[in-house]
Amino acid sequence: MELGMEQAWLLPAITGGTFAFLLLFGKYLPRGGDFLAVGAGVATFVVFLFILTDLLDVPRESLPIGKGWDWVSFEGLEIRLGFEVDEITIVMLAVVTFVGSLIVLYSTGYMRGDPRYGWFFTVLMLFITSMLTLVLADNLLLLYAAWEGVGICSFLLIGFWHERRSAAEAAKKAFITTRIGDVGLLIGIILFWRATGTFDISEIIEAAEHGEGLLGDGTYLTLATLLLFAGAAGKSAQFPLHVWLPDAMEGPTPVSALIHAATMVVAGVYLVSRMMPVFAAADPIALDVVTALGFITVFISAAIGLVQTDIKRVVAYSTINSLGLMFIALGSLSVTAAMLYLLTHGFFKALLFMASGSVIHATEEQEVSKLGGLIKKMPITGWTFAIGALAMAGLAPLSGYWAKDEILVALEHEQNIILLALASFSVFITAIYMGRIFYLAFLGEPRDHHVHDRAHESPPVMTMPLVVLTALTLVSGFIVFSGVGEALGFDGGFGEFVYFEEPEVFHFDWIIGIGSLIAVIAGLAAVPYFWGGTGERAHAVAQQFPWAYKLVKNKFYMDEIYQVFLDRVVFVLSGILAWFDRNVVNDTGVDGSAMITRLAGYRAKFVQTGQLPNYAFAIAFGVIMLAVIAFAVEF
Amino acid sequence: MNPDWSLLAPEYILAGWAAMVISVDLFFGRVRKDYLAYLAALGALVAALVSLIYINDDKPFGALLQIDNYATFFRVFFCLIAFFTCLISARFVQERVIHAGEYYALILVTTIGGIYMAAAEELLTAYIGLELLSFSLYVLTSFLKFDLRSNEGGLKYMLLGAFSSAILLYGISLIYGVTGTTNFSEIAQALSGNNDDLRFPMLLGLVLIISGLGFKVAAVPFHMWTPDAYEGAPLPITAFISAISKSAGFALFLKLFAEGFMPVIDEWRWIVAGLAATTMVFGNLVAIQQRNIKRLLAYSSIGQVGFLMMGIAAISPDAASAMLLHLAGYVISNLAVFVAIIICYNQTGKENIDDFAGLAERAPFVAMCLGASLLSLAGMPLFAGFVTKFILFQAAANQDMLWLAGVAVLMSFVSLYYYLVVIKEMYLGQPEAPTRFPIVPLEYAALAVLTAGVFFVGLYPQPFFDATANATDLLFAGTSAASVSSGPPAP
Amino acid sequence: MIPLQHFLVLSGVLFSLGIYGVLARRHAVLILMSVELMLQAVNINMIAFAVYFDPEAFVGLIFAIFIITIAAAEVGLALAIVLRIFRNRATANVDEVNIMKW
Amino acid sequence: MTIEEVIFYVLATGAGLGGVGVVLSRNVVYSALALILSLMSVAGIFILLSAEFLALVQILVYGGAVTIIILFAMMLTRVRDMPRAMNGPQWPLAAAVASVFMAVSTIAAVSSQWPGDTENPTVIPLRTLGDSLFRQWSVPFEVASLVLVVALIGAIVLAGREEGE
Repeated sequence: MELGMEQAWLLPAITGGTFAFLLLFGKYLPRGGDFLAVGAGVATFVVFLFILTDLLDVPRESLPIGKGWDWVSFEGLEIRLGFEVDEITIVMLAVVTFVGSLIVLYSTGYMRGDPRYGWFFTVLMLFITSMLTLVLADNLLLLYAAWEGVGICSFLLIGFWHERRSAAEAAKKAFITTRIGDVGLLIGIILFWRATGTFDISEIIEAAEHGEGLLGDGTYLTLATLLLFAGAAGKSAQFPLHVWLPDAMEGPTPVSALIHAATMVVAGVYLVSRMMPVFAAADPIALDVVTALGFITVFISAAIGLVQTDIKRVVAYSTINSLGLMFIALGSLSVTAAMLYLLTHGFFKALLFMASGSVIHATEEQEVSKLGGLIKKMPITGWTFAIGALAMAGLAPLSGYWAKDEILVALEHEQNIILLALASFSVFITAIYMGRIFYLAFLGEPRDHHVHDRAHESPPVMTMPLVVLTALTLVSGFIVFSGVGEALGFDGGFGEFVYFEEPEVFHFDWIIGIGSLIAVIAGLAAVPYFWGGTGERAHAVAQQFPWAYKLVKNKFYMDEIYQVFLDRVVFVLSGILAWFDRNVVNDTGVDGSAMITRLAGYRAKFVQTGQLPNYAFAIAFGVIMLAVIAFAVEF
Repeated sequence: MNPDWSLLAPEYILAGWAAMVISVDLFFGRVRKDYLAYLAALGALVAALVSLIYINDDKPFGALLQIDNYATFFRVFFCLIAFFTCLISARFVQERVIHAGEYYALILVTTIGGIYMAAAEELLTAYIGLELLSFSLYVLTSFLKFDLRSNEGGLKYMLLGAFSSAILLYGISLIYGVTGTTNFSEIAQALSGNNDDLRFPMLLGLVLIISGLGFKVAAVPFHMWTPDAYEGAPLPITAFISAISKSAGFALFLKLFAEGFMPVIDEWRWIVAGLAATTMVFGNLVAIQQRNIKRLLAYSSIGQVGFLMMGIAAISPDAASAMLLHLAGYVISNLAVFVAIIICYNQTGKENIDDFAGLAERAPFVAMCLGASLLSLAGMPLFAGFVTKFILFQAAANQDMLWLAGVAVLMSFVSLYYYLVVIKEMYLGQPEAPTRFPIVPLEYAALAVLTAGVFFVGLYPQPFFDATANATDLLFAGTSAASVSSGPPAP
Repeated sequence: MIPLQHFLVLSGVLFSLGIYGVLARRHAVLILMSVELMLQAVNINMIAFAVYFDPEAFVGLIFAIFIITIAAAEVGLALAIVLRIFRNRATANVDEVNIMKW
Repeated sequence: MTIEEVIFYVLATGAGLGGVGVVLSRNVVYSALALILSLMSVAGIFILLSAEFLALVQILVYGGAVTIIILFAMMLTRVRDMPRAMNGPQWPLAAAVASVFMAVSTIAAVSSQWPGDTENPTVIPLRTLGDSLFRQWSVPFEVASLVLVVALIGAIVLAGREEGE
């Protein structure tokens, strides 16, 4: 059997089978069966390579290719479920299978000695299965099921150490917050289904492009599209649903790297990219909303990132920042830029998380106020983190630079100069806080000698993935060039491979390119100035604007606002509902219906109890009632 | 012309096996009683396998029976119900019942009655099958001789059953008088002619037949026996009644009304729709107040009957197969629930909802399966109940029964409440004694198989849907032909 | 020959009497006897219809034979249950048998 | 009025009175006797309908077996020791329901134009009856025997005394 796109279903099948096996027999296997999980990860990557080769062989017009099965088919409802591959999918697959395998490998080191070691890999397998299904699904129903599946896995993994109250709380928060978006997504899917009678993505896109049926109604289409985006915004932690992602750092670090950086959180980006024709067909307002939320998210997260002191949380805010950038790209109709950023981000963000995980593993400390000077103790971690941070900041010629450049070019094309300037400014801030976190954690004098003494380089099973990811971070940006793409067997550069409507041949805009590079270097240069020595200059700035500092330090009070909303609105409403349930539904509805039944027996005291004659009377009474209905209908 | 007796092989196997079980019990009195359970279960399984021979057959047995896919579907279905009932009875019967041989023999004989109800092509055979089923169940319900509740349940079931079968018979006699035949398709032929003169007796006959069958399937207000018989009967028999009595009743109901009374559908559609509405409302609302798990399930099953009757009210090829699908899904989920409850009852001897407190700690697997099947009964996605209900409601809505489907959706939400109460007890309640349940492999295996079925139907219903669609395929072929052939009344 | 309606009216009367008996009587045996009355009514119907309309197939006659058979079996079985109840709680009045109720 | 009609009315009165006696009598034994009266009258009606075989079955099965069982049951349950009201307090409702049904069934019977030849019914010979019963209706016949077996088993299991009772 030729292994190709039609066999894409193999990917979730492999990990799903491993999951089932681990779930059933995991505890009887040595080491909780982690080798099976690693094997499954590698196997998916190998299958992915086959699929990629196959995809490069076929003409682009025939995509997507896949295989579907009738799930239910009867009058009025026919649903086919299937798995299919196109260019966007293949980028996601690359991230999921490759980063996924690396992280599973890394986890075997990071999670060693945990009491629920085996369970961790079991859930990880379930997560990868759901994620692959989400990516490969050719219809919205399966996509939604997988969407919820990754949500549940995320819940389980954030709360992996659920004995810790904060972890349990964070898991709950993540689940509920993303659920808010998911409800929107579900309603959106149902709206599309109502309009087209199908869940199939290609058919929906076609219907939207041609404005068939209900989708011809601009308001309907826009509403449905925005509801889809609500789901994407929840999963991808866009303002105002971003609050869960920083708290999700309570989970084990490999989980943060895999789920909350490389794969699950970009599902929203993936969904919007996949449905891009629908967004384009809808009212321009839909894309404007995407862009606007992207900008708000970028600035909020960048501002908070400046003052956070927890190394993992800074990386988390940088993730929100990156996701915002991707949505800005999508809002500017540039699937190319978004997907390129998604791909490179998958590498360097996973790298950042794993490197910070390596720090945490070694020092058991994640507050930067207790770290410092670690680069001598753990050089591999330090240098890889540095490269990751620089890529995130967007320093040429690292991959982050090229991806960010694409986004800026797209902004220039589709939007106005103000937005371009704003985006460039965000680049500057990003450079500052990424530089700051590296500076505080790895350079300078150790602040806590106790911690410093404990620090040591992590085992090779953890540093090896770091090195691999670093290499990719260094080079993966170059695929924007046509020459590199062709050398690898693609049609051309990334823009000629993944695009919306028109292939985009890469061209370098010198003004934007140099400008953003200057912003990055300026940002990085500011870091030693503000935080050098004891960091009194940074303190001075904070003192100068106390209210702003407080606002940012408290993360714009988003959590508090939600809390007030919960207390004042939700609990009050639910109290009313509970009262309604207790008094109206229960007392009147239920007891009342029992009472009506008794009345129907004419003399209550005979019918209510287990008396056989009353039962017989009920039968006779029923006969008469039926006869009454019959004659009423007849005459 | 001699009929082909080999068509009835599964029934002969069941009857012979029942006799064998009794004989083994009688002549080898010292044999372990649970072996009898396995023996009887084997018989049911053999009968189910033999029934598979007749897949895609369509042969009449005289004018009495029709061995087609419909009959085969129910043969296999009933035999499997009997199979599971025998298996899960093993421990219960060993500890609590005196006449084990007769117990298992009666289960097998009940199955025969059910099969004849489903396979019958005319009313006399159907009636006799119904009585065979009922009689066996009367006896089984009162099988715990010294349990006052069992006696009482049996007495009420029996007397009301006799009363309602008299009502049914009177209805049959009227329909016989109106049409001059008891054969379903001939009834349809006679009714499709212009018979205004006999409208009144025909309506009365219809009402009486619906009432009589309504008693069998426990539709409100003919349901009064259900909670008492459920509570009184030995637990495995409660499971058995809830599965076989209902499905056999519906098998006959559907066949009779699809083949026989289709020409006068306008007359009875509203009766059945009204019955369905009252049944689902009443059953689900009263269930909320129950404290005993058996009574809870009795009322919940009444609620389910309402949903199923909706399938008959909205009768059409789609609705019929949707109804069969929901019936199968309901029976699988319900059996799984009962298996779990029986496992607990064998351990604790208690059957109130409070007694399930903390079950998740004492028997995590049982609690998980019970939870899953209860959610399936409530119609949650992922489980059988969701898909089957969805298809059924959709079919009803397609047949201009949107209001009824609306009521059904509302009542599904109500039902979620009382199922969640049980689940809440299991997972959040404090167990009385923190001891773990011992694992009984056979019972756990039965539970696992049934729960797997719940998930399977929930995730991939297509094979089941194909089976039910095949089964109901021929039901409507006859009527359409009859109504075509009888356009203008023949001179 | 007597018109068919005569038989049908008689049958209706007997059936109604049976219904009354089932609903009003307290003793299990009496209820059972009332059910027998109802079955008699059904038999009259069946036979009358068979003789008047269906002399070739006479399904009604056959039906009546089976109804009598079933009725006899029913009486035997029901009385066994009644006896069992009587032994266990010394009453056969159905309205005193009511430990199960909601 | 023909002689047949006279016989019919006599028998119908007997059946009806018997029925009334069954449901109204204050003495259970009288009820049983009234049931016998009713059953025998119905047997006569069967003969009027030229269904002699059914009449025979009726007399043998009902007059013999069933009433005897009922009387036995009455003795065993010591009905006479309990001089309480034989009717439950539900009787007015029961009367209402019964009269409604009686009215409806009478209207149904009288108002309808029954088809076919209601004047000269054909007599069905016993031979064809038996033939048909054992050939054409073989399945119900077999199932009925199973029903009897079940009833038998049930009676033995439920009514039999156990050790220590």
